[in-house]
Amino acid sequence: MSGAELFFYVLAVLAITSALAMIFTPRPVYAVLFMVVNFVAVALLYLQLEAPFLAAVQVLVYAGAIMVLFLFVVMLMGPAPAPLWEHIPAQRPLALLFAVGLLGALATAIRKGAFTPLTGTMSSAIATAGGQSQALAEHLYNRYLLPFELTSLILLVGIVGAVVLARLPRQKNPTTD
Amino acid sequence: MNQFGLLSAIIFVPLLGALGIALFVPRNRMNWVRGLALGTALVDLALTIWLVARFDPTSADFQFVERLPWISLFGGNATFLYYVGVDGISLWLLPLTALLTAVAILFSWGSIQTREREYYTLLLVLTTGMMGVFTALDMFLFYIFWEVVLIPMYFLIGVWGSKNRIYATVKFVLYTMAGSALMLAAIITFAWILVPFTQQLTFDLTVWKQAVQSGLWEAGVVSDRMETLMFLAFVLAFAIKVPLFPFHTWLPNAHVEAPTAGSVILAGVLLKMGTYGFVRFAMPLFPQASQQFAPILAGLAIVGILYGAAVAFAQRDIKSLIAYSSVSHMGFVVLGLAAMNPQGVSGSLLQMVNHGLSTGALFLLIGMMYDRRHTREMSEYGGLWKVVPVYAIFFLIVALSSLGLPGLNGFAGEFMILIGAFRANHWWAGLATFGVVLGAVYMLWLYGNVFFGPITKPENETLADLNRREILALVPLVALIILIGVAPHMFTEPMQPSVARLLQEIGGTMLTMR
Amino acid sequence: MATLVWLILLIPLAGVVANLALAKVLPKRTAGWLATAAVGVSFALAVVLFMQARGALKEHAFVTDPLYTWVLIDTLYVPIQLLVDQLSLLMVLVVTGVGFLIHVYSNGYMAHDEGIRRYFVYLNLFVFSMLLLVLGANYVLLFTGWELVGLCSYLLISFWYTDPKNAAAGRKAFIVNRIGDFGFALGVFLIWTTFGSLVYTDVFEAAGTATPATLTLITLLLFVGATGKSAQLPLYVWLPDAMAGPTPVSALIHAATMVTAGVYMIARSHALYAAAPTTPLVVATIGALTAIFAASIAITQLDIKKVLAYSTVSQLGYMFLAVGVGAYVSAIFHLFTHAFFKALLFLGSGSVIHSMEHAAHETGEHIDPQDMRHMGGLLKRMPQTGWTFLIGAAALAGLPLTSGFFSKDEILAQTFFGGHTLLYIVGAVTAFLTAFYSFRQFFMVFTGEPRSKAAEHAHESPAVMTVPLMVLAVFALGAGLVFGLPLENGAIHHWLEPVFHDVLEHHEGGNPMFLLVISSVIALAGAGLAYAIYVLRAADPEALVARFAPLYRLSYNKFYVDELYGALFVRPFFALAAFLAFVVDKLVIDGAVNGVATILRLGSIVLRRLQMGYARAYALTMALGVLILVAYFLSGGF
Amino acid sequence: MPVPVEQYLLLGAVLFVIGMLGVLLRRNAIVIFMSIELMLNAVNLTFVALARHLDSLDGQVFVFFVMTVAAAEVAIGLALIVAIFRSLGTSDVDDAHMLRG
Repeated sequence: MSGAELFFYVLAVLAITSALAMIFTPRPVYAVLFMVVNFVAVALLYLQLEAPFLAAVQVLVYAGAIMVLFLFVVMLMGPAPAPLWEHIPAQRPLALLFAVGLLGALATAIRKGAFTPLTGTMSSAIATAGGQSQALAEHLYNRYLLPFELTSLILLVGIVGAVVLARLPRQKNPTTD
Repeated sequence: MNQFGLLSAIIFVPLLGALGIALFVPRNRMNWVRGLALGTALVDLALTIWLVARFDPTSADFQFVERLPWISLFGGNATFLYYVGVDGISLWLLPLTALLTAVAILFSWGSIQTREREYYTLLLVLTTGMMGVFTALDMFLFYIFWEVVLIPMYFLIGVWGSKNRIYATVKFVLYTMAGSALMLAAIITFAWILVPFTQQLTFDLTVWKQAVQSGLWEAGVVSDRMETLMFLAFVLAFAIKVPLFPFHTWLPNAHVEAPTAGSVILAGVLLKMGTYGFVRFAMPLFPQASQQFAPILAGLAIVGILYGAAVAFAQRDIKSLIAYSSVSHMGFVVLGLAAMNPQGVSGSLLQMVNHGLSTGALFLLIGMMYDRRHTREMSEYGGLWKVVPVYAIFFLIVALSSLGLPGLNGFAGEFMILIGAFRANHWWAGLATFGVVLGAVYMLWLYGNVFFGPITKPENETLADLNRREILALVPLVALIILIGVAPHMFTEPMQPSVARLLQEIGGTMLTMR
Repeated sequence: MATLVWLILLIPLAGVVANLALAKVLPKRTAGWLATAAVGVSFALAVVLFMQARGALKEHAFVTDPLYTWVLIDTLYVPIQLLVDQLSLLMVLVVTGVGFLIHVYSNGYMAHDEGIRRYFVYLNLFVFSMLLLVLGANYVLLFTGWELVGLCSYLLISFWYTDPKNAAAGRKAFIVNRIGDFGFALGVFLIWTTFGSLVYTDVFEAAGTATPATLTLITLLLFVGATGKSAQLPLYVWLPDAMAGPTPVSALIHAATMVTAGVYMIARSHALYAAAPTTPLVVATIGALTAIFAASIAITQLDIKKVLAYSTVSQLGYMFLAVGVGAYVSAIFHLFTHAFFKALLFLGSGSVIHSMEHAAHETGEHIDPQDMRHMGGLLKRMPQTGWTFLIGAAALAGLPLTSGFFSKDEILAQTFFGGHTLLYIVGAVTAFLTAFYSFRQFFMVFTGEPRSKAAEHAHESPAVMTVPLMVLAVFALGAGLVFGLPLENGAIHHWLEPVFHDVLEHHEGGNPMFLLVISSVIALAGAGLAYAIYVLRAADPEALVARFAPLYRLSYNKFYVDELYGALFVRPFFALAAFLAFVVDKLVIDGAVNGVATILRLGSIVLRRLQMGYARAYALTMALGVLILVAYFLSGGF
Repeated sequence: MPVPVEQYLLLGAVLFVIGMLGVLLRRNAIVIFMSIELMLNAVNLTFVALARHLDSLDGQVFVFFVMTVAAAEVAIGLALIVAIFRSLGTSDVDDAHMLRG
């Protein structure tokens, strides 16, 4: 087993374990923390996949900013003991069944896909651009300029939406007394 | 000829006006809303009149054509065009639409008090939809406009209507949609069938017609049954809109519940979309099928003529009576089309305009009285002539036009239709002519009950006669009613080349008799 | 000449427009004189035209150039153009001449009516429409005038609209006419498909080319229209009710002009009728039957106008008898004289009603001013009206040397010599009844003692009403002598000869004098019988009524035809309409539509159970969907 | 020896299915939301892996966009959850079932 493989398997086990823990822990705060673990593991895998920029963004945005948001909300709402019973008929068995089925289907699909073994590292574009992040940047600012700019709009709308939704309802008649 | 984009202006000026009203008029400036709405309609009317003035009456081709690629999918293998144009068949429907819109808006000034901004916005959007329907030459574009018309009408009836408005408007929309969904299926099927010939998915009406003319149906690519089914899908959509017996029951509900302007537009323009669809699409695209089904259509039309008239007579609600009279009158239009000869088709095209004017004016008049008395029951009136003589005279002229008195427009259209129908089949005309008799029965019944006799209700003794604004709304309609009646040739002449080409395309009775 | 014709036609229309436009400016009385002036000018121009045309029209009819094209679609060509020939010119003279007199008269009769302006607008519109009817050079213009006069008739019958009975009478007139027009329109359509044109000259030239069956059908269909407009069996029922209108209207529209349009139409289309094999006999038979039928009703009526109404129906029957037997000139001659004496009688009765009304108002009596039982002895109180009425009655009765005598006798003679003996006998019996009821009317109204206070206090109408009576009386008395002599060869025959030269036949071998004597005897006998019963009281009318009670009731109730039509057509139609509206439409057709909706709703009641409202349950379904999609792609389905 | 791309894809699939299970089984709105994030991440992983495999940066660009959208989505989503919590007083998604047919 090579170092790369070892690295991968350790992280894979970590990611899967933390994911399972996340969905099964009864307390939302733990769930958030397990999720951070999961995201960091995935970020490390990005590094291995020669995507250092994305790895950094993953850690910064997801594990950093977004998780903090989640934590805030969890704290705001306080502990909510989840009932253990399931009242939608057959929800649990069917969910498991579908999950297993989907996993099987996806695995079969991956098996069937004839992937030629990797030859080396990502080459051409990176070489000409002088580095991984530079290459990504060039890609983003040339070919994907318009979608990139549109994301700013999405974020803006997101901000406005969040403000509007989270704001307390306006008083009906603030001046009457 | 097309560089000015006149048609686009006609189609989209109302939409611009609607945007202006919806977005830019400040609150509490309802006078601006009304003024802007009327101004927009008048500009549109002026544009349509300019269109008529510049129309070349000797040409059978589409004029003022604008043809631009609009949506291109699958690497150019599917094209949707922005393709509009006018020929003799659609020519008069544009000024009719613009005029009725303007009149409806002018009337609404005194009648609509709630949510005026939304009301006028919807009316103008509706106008854009109707103009689009009458000019679109790309089937997909046509379908879009066809459905666009439904939405404002849905709200106009549903929001500003009277007691049973929700039932009426839902029925109207669902019934129409049921038909047009089938039409959409037929449109897409047609486009698919053409793919092997055109190498792409196209909705261009001229391409479709060329394909039909060069023997699409004879080529054996589709079975006769398929052709028939597609034809029937088109016909059903149009028959519901006309409405042809027995698909008419949405009409009385919609008319009775709609606000006056809604009724005016509904009767005056929307119904014509159905007959226009027949003559523009169903007939030239399916020549054999339309020949084959002409007797059935004529039969339904005749049943509708007689049935509508008889049922109208039994109504006690004035709007309901006029609604059923529309069933009867639109039956004449379909009959003329089914006759498939120049007289019948020209008569139908003229009668579409006539019915728009007469029935539009009738609904307007009823709306004026409704605003005063808030009832549509015939028994609530009686002896009105004494109180409101000017109103009575207007009503008389319009009622006479509706019952087909010579010298007024209704006669001109009915005469051509009936003579065309007679040429096609003596029995058709024989039965349909009896509908003219019944037309006099229910119209005079209505007129007598409302205007003659003693005044039975004390409320009626103090009614105010028409004011200047109302007279202003009625005068153009009545003037046209008389003008078309006295000189219909002015209006039928520009149609002739297009009608001739249409008949050539469908293989109708074209040759002169002797 | 063309300008003149157009002016004659359009000046009455200008009168309509002027009166409408100046409604706010002109005083009401002036409106009447304006309308009168319009018709007067029209009449004067018609006289000028007549003078000009006398020489010019000898051979050919004069057709104006088309003013414009009414419609031109493929082979359907209808120009707006007028036809002047001896026939239409004669009609124009009658319409404008009698029309003018009646306009003058109306100024007196309607002086105190608040609707006088409306009245004269209608009247002018009527004159225009009638002129269009007679002058139009094709069947569409004829039909246009035909329907427009019907409209005016409708408006004028229901002129006093506050009484629902008048409104109903107007409606009845219009609808019954429409039923006739239904046939007429089909006839016009058939003419077009047969001959390819609607213009008179084209059609008549080609008349011989059509098959006899087609011609029969065409002429019968046109005749259906004529039975409506000219009140023949079985569509005459509207005319008696039409008396609800003002009396001058009855004189102008429902006696002198409009109702004769059917006769004019057949005379105009004589080329078709002469060529059609069976129709003339049908026309003649219907005419004769109508004549005797209406006369038998007229003898028992008590309403002064109803008597005249039925007599009009009866006289129109004579005219149809005449055109039926091919005596077109005689028919037009009778139309011509009838216009004078019947207008005279109606105006005279109007004068009586007018003064009875005023008198009843003064004396405070509540009586029907039209009921002859309340009259009597009016000759002394209203001498001008009375004597002119007598002249009219004599002409109607056909007393020798009056105008009616010549024209009616000519019809009977032509019938007899045409070999239609049976029809002749019917006509002769009718003549007897006519003489009887016209003098019965005269005696009941004008002689004996007044039978009410109102009749005692009645006094003569103003000159504006009596002068037209005198003018008409002159014509009613002298028109036959001046235009009808020598027999069958008088001025009117010469005048009309060019129009009918193709169908004119002279019956040889009979002696008209012999028939003339018979006619005179019949007329005098009828008048004498009336004199005996109503003046000499040789037999008590009441006793006669009692003896022939069933017959009397039948006649008095107009053979229950209105009731019969009500039971056969009107009420079934009401019931059918209600059935269609409330059962077929609401329950069956709309029921089917709503039924579809109901079925869908029921289905949705079942299906909506699937919507549990739990987002996770929906997510589960989505998962299933994803699974299925993946599995589908995996199995190589795409 | 580098790890075969199949392994990465398989890992992505497993994480995706776990996320799906979380959505289907949990009732706490926040946990469900986190599970959705997990699913997005799983897909991101496959994108990156395939980008590497195909020697193309487009996959990475997609991941970048997914992250941006996810960020916006989290902001809105959490705001919605808070709003629902305010009005219903619960974060249990099964308590919001007014759309029941």
